[in-house]
Amino acid sequence: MIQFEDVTKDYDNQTALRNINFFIDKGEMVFFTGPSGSGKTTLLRLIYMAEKPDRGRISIAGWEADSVKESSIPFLRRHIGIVFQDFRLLTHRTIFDNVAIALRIRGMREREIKPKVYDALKTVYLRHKSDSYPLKLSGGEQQRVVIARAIVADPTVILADEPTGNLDPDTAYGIMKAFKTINAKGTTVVIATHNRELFRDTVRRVLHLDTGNLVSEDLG
Amino acid sequence: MIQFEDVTKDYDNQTALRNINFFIDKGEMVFFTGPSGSGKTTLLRLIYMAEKPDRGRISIAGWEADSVKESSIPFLRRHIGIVFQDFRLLTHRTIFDNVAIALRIRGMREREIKPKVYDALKTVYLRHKSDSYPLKLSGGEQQRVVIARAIVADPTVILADEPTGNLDPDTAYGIMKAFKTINAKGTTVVIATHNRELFRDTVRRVLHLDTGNLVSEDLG
Amino acid sequence: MPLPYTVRLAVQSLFKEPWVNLLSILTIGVGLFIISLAFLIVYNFDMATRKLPDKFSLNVYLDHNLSQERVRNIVGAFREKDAVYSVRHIPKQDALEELKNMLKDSPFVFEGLDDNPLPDSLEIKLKEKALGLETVRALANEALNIQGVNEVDYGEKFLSTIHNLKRGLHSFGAILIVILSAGIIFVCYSTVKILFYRKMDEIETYKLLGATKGFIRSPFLIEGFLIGATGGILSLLGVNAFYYLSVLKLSLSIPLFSSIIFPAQFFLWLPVIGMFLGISGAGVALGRMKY
Amino acid sequence: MPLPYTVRLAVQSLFKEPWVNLLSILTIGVGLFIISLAFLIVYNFDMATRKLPDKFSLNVYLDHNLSQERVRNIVGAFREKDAVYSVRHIPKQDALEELKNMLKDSPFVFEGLDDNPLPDSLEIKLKEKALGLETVRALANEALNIQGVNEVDYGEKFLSTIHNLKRGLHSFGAILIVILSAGIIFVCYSTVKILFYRKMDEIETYKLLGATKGFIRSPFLIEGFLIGATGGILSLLGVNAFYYLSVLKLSLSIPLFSSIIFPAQFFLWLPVIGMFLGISGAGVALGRMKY
Ligand SMILES: Nc1ncnc2c1ncn2[C@@H]1O[C@H](COP(=O)(O)OP(=O)(O)OP(=O)(O)O)[C@@H](O)[C@H]1O
Ligand SMILES: Nc1ncnc2c1ncn2[C@@H]1O[C@H](COP(=O)(O)OP(=O)(O)OP(=O)(O)O)[C@@H](O)[C@H]1O
Ligand SMILES: [Mg+2]
Ligand SMILES: [Mg+2]
Repeated sequence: MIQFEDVTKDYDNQTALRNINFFIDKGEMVFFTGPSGSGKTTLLRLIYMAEKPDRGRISIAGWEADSVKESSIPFLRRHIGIVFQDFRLLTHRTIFDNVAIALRIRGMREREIKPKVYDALKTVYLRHKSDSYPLKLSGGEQQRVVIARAIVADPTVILADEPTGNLDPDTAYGIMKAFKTINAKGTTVVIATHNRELFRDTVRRVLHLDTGNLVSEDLG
Repeated sequence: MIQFEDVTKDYDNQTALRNINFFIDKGEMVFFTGPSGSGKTTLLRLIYMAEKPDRGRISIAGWEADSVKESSIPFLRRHIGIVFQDFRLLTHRTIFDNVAIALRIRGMREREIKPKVYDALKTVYLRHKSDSYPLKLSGGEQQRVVIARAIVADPTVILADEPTGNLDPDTAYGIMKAFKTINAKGTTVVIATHNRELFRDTVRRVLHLDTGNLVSEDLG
Repeated sequence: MPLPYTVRLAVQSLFKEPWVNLLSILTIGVGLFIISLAFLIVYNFDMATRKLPDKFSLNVYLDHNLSQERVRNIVGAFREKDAVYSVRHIPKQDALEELKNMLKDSPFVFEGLDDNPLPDSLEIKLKEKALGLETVRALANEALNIQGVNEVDYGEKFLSTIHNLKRGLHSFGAILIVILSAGIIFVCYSTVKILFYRKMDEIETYKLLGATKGFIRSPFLIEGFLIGATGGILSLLGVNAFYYLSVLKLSLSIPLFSSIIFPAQFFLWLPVIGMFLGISGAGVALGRMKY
Repeated sequence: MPLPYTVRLAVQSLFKEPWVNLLSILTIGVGLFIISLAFLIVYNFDMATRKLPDKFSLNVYLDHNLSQERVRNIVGAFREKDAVYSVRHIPKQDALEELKNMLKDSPFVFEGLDDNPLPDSLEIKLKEKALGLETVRALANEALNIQGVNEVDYGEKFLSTIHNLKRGLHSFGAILIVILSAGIIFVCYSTVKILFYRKMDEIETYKLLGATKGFIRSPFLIEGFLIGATGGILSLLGVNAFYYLSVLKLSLSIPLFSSIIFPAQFFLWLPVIGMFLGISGAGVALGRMKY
């Protein structure tokens, strides 16, 4: 499903990832963890091809990073639901529209969009906020809208970057339960986080990053 | 220093805070905690007078919320260092400028600004990123810039809203140590968070909010 | 590409960014309005000078006492020339009448006059296309070589002034139209750029969510189209207002204005031109944008 | 309020938002340029008609065979009138010479002429301020009542056309200047609004960090000032380019252009005017903005 072979990514004056190797199978639930600035977000950006690797091979569900055409990247991304660390909500659109945009981009008809959006909002306990605007929500509520947008289109892969940074333990637990349910249906789930509570009592793989290196892997 | 008497704050269609009473003395370190949407950010916004209470009395270092003139609010805010939950970094300015703006607004001369900014950046382990831009930093690095901007002007009060949401435990510990050092020098520190690790082994007060109500207080 | 949704996006955006859009629409409207005025001036000048052949004539004075026969020959010779539209023979009696008529305010001039001192003359009108300064000058020289022709008279100075004015106006109009059209394209271009930069963040989000280039671009093209077309309609209204105010109202006090010709059928193209310029601007701006 | 830093902010912002600013500067430049052209046309027309008194004259034809004494009296009567600038007596011999000169292409007109059939006449020039249609008409009527005056002749039609054209041009120019000035203020206004809205977020951050209104507003005022001034300088360059191109170059082929008067001292005010309009626009925009 997701394969990294000797991947290195450099920014202007620093190496963000160095010789990374791993393989994530379809239906797995994987956590990436590591200190601030260790390269977790960069790794996820490589997966949804917002960045190109400087060296090495990346293969995502059959698409190769070094041969993929610019014009087919949108279609790759339609298989992926992303929880961005910096939210990326559209501030001038309602919560409903913010979630619906993921379906509209795919050309879905309005009639089918409505029930799906309300379902996703219910999963993150925000059904009652659907007519509100992002800047009128609390930090944790905004984060949950991002999660709803990531899951609404039933993607093949979910990439969640620090999805509970603004959530209290109880809410975080609810969100994790939802991810597990989705994972149980066959969706691959990849989560970058430093909240150890999230994976303390879960059957999963944890990969540890430190300043760009994959330092250890922990199964349990 | 900070006094709330029967404070109620309503938004369009919901009550964010209900009959809140508390007093924070000069030099205290206080934590507000509570689930997502319980009103922590709203409470801090009332302190720095970005919102007015609908009922009740708020007094901040002698300024009364219901009688303060619009034109003197800037001078109140110059006594407060704020860590915003949504960062509020200036994306088109360097990290240095982002921190320096807090001093420039106060009319400080460039010659004095430089050493102070570098000091603050050192405190959050980001001295080496001073010429970078916010969007080139990782989420945790951005959050630390916000913290540096809040402490750079030696404010009388520091208000930190979820200051470690994007930080790994080790970095979070370092930041908390810095807050404690500053607090020890007499600065009042108010932190809103749901990361219980932050205050587990600290001498402090913890106030619990739930859906707008102050439900319990915990000293230790 | 789900067109209806992108159209909705474009229209919403028009109303969400009222200032940029109003600014662009007004600028385009005024630009096209000024182009129209320039066109109106050039057009009217052309129309006015097109009637010139009716008014312009070459006067050929014949020798005294030519035979009827000879006069008829000379008339015939002129009629055969390519540039000539009509030849009128003015007998000297008629010429005297005309002169008396012209000087009727001072009839005393003719008080002592017994004999008709005037010669026969020919009034030659030219075809429109032959009304250049060179052609007329050549014709005059030819005429002087015909036996029996005494003198040829034509408004050389008048003709060359008209000629030069026409040339000047034409180049002036052309320059104005080119500059302002470029200006309008630039306005659309920078409007789209402004809107685009302002939405950079939103666009990046769309892209990361899997939107195609078409989905992202079409709202901007539609916006350029709408801005250009609205500007064009505005200038059409402006031109019509100008027509009713100045041509119809002002002509009451200033008769000169009443002779202005208003080619309505040309101005109906203004919205189409605006639309075209709007899309061009947007297209150029999008083409040069990396995303 | 630390002025140097806000100035730096304003200048930086000018370069960070090149498209809005370029758009505004060009629009203002073109607007002021067109205002200048309108002014140039009105000004030149006024200057041309100011020379009119030299060219315009009232011709008074006297009765035949008046005594020298009587003629001198009549001349004196005219000289006393307020509106009259000068009176020239043209003896009938001179008039005949003049007529012969005018008709020198057809000398045969005078072939049979023994006697001078012309009367004495007076050529009356008027003072500039008296050159209205009504004044002239009144004077002509008065003149006809003087004994010994036979006929009065003046270019009524010419005078009224000039008069009307002048009125039309003046109102046209005034309307154009008012509309375009309002347009320029609007451009500055909406530019500042655009920049302001785009920076809304940044401004909110400044405010939350403790910035005063002055700190936030001054960069916008400075920007309005710079945009307006730059637009003004641009239009000044444009006017000068226009002058050198059309007046100096075109006048070689079209002599009409060489008589254009170019009041350079007025145009030097363009940058100041632009600056003033720019600050006004920014001020209005800021005044109406809540933050
Ligand atoms: N666009 C960029 N240009 C330059 N450097 C970058 C860029 N993006 C990230 N970096 C740098 O690369 C390193 C890794 O960043 P990344 O965002 O992957 O870290 P992270 O593990 O997600 O950290 P965090 O937990 O704080 O979000 C950081 O030091 C960061 O400053
Ligand atoms: N500007 C606003 N307009 C309307 N409702 C608002 C506004 N700001 C906050 N709210 C609502 O008020 C409630 C309290 O919000 P607040 O931001 O204070 O919560 P919080 O405790 O900071 O939550 P979190 O931990 O998720 O940041 C939330 O339900 C939120 O939706
Ligand atoms: Mg990250
Ligand atoms: Mg909050």
